[in-house]
Amino acid sequence: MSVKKYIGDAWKGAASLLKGMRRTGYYFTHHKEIITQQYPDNRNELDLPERFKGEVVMPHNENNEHRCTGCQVCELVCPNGSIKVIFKNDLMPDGKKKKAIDKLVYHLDMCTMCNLCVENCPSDAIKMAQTFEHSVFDRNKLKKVLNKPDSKIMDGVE
Amino acid sequence: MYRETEIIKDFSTDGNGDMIINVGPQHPATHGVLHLVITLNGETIKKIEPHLGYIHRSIEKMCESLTFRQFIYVTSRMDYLSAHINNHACVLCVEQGMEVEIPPRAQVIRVLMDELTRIASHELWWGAMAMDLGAFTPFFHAFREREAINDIMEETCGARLTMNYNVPGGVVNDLHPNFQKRVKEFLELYKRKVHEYDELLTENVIFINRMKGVGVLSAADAISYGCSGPVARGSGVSCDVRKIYPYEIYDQLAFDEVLETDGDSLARYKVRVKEMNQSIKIIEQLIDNIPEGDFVAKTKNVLKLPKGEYYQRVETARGELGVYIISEGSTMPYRIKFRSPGFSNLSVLDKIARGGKIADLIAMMGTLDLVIPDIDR
Amino acid sequence: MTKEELKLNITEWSPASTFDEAGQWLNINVEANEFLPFMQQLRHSEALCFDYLFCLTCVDWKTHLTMVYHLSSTKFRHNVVVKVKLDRSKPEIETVAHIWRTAEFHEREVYEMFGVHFLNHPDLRLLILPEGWEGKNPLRKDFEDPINMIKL
Amino acid sequence: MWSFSEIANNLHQWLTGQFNDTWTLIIEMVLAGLAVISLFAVLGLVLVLMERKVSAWMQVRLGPNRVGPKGMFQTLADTVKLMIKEGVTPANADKLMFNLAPFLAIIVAMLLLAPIAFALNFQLWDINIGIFYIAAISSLSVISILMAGWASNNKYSLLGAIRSGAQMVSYELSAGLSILTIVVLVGDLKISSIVASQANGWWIFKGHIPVIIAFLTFIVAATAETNRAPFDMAEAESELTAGFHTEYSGMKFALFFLAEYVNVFIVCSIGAILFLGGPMPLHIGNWEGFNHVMDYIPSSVWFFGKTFFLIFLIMWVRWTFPRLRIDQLLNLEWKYLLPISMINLLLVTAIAILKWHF
Amino acid sequence: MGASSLIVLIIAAIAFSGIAILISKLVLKATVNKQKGEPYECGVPTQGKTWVQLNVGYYLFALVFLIFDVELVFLYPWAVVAKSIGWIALVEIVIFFFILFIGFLYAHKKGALKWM
Repeated sequence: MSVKKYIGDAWKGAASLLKGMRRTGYYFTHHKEIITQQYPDNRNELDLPERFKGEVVMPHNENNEHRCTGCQVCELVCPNGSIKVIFKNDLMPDGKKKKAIDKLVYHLDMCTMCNLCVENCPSDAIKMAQTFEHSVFDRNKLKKVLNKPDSKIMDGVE
Repeated sequence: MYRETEIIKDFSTDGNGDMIINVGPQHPATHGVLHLVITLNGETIKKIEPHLGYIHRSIEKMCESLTFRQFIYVTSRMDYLSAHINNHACVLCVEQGMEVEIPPRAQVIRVLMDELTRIASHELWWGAMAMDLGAFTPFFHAFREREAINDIMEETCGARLTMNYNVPGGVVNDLHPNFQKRVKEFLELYKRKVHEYDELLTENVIFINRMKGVGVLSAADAISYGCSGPVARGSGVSCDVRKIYPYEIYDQLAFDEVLETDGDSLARYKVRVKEMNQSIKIIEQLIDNIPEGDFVAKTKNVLKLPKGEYYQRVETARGELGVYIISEGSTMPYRIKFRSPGFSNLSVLDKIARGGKIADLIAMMGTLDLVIPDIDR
Repeated sequence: MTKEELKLNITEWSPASTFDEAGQWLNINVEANEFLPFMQQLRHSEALCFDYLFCLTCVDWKTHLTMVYHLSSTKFRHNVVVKVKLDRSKPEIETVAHIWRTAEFHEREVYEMFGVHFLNHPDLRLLILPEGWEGKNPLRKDFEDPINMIKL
Repeated sequence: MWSFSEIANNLHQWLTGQFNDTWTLIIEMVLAGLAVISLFAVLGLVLVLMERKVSAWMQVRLGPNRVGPKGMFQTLADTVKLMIKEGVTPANADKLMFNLAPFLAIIVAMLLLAPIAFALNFQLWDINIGIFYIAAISSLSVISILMAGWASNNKYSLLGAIRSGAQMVSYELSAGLSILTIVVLVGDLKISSIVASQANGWWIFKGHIPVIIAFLTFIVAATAETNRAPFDMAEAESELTAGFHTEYSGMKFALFFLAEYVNVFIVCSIGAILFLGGPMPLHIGNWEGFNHVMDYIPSSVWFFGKTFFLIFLIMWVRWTFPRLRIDQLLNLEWKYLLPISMINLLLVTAIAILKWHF
Repeated sequence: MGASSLIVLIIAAIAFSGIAILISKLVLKATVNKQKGEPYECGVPTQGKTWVQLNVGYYLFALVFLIFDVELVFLYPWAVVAKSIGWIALVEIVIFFFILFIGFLYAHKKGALKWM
């Protein structure tokens, strides 16, 4: 190893190190480059894109009515079996019995947000919500019933 | 999980200074639950034995009971860093049997998303590898750019990591109106920041010394061990599926297959860094030329693949992913096999790590870019 | 080489093998007893040079098992699929781990998932399944796991 | 102008007026003990916070900002957390050694405080072999690491301890040689005379390029001596999970942590004393007005300012570079630093004999 | 304060760490279980002995260091008086370093400075 090469190596190495230090030094002094978001503080300003897939929800109107007919397409199409439809028999005004959903059970813990249920729903009864704070202490709390208690099917939805 | 009796029989520490040490499943450098049983002499590695299966979900078995529309979404969880490309392989394989014309717009969208995913994956790899080597700062800098990609993904696909954007025949929904603007912003950001990567790592003398000549993999070994992706290309094996067996519109695009001939960790590192630039090149070509038209082809609601065998290979961020579907003519695959790049790339670890130091192992694992769910499937 | 050329070449030195051209690649059915020399010829023949084993798997057809080898050549870029029928009750086949090193891990995977015994394999042990795994091989069609499997 | 030394003198006079000699001594000892303990605690808190803020700003983050104004009390919260954690002793560990090691680490760090000049004429013990004392005591700190690593009965710890053994003994050489350059120039080992010799200018300015080289060597060696990245072989969290203190938890871990930071402070203060004049203010030639203004700043401020500047330098290095491999680390020492500092010492000797320095 | 400060410092160090550990002992009630006593090895029980005979390479480093460190100690008194002695001191130390350097080269050639 010649002396020239030895010194050259040492110098080149030191120069490359100084370059890296210049870069970090730049960020140390330029606080405007900081990209951190103060998450729980900025909850109100957070805007999630409208396509964000957070969880499956079933919209209800003001009369506590939903659009689910209980056709079970979502249950069939789900890759993970995270939707279960439980039926009951509604008594219609004319005395006939009509099949309607009792509970639409949704297992958020099994859901992969693939959107297949929403796409395949013939009556647009379910949609994806823009929520993302799903953490709970008990896994059972992730098992959700989508239709509200005593809710009914909307008129005109077949 | 481990074979206690066997190992103690084989390598009892009878005064030769050998030490059996477990790296993983809970180790900061394995990035997942990879378990390596390492025989050490001093600091020198004598043997590495991977033990897998900590997160094996048997996706192949799961897919046998899912329809052709459903099984695609399970595969996002294999190599979660290139989830979109996994899905892409699956839909391509299904489309082979469907004989359906994919609209050009859908093809371009898919390729754009593929390349964005590839950049995001390499970005994460870059940061995580630097962190393994002890430099923490690059990790955060890499995440800054990766976050921009994730935001684009979130806006268009509705999710940040496992996008589930592909469906047989095209993509789920059209591009977001903001897409082009956002991607251009990202390109600008990337170009402004990319020289920092060189300053922080690529030119750093410590980094070069850590990587150079470490874990040398010869071209013949790379082929024999079935390596693919940047691992094989670092050894000078031309294996880019996008070039050799082009799918979608890759044959119409101008980009180079990055090849390095040294076969050491530094070569693998350089391949990935240059690959990011190639992906940028592809995105630049496409972003202003997205054709108008449908984003999804009309397909039957219930998909049935004709009886036969279908194999589709794509280039993920880690290498060649193969999807092998055997259909019996029903709505579900009879048997499905995923040839994951990580599995073959992992098998080479023992070969290249022998004789190296334990610190070299970190560099090698970093440049092999192991994603454990991809290996375990 | 095209499918036809490959077929001609292979028929020359292995007349017993049968072909199936339905898929995108040439499928060759080989008997288990002449499997190893066949594979060696594929790998070492100058004109074929199948040096890249990119997929190795097994299919359970309920009556028998089929080993499927997807081979490719990095030199000529042609592909071929080799299939070997195995007895389901006592599946045994010669290993190819010394021809293509990647087969070592893939064969270990097939060994635990399908129960295929690879003769002369350098290190045939469980890779993915936990030590002391008892019971059936998970990827066989008759495998049921009442606890972990989700039935739709 | 008030200064530490005046306060100390006044206190001493007041105490001698009140009590007899023995009691004065005892009270002074207690006060000194309390002072160093509080210095220790404050240093730990401040340095950890500083490290976290520096690293955050370099990594385009904000850093701790929740506990207290601007996250000032974050380290206090961390301390409380570490305090209420259980200190587990592994079942197969060598219990005596295992529990003794953190004490030893703290004792070594504490002993090193003795000859440091925190202000002009303010030292606990102005020993006449001050520099030699520091070199001797600081080499003890490797023993605590070796003890901790070996006693843990953990393979990672053992590897970390052995690595750190080889590393620290190696770097002691170039650290010693770079210290010697100043000793040659001053001709005394006493800290106070080293400080006094820089009244007309700091050695880094007075001593030409060789002293600057010695200074850089010292910084590198000091980083390695204190086991900090990029020389943190003993911890190397991505290779050895946590190295020699893998098995330590709770307060015992906190003591190692604290000792590390105090060691950083000590080597930086030694660097400041040797090369940057310690508590001496900055004087430039004949600029009377400027020198006067500089004199007005208390000497302790000068000392802490210089020390913290060096600490910042070490942190800057830590958060920029990847870790070296152990053989490269030793190569750097034996192939580069040691020959360079040996030749450098000869050059400095020539300069000193020729009286070329200012 | 003089040499008595050493006693103060040692007592302060022991008191400081002792009190800190004592407080943490008092604050919490430790539970006992078997897993806690196991050494951490990434969540897998340790295999084989930890205290094995290590490679002699580690020992060589210590030996080489010992030689150099003793020489370094000799340098301290020299450094103090070097300036007053003058050129003789420089000549002397060059000879000293030369001998040391030959030893260093020998160790290097023998591979003692190669990490095993």
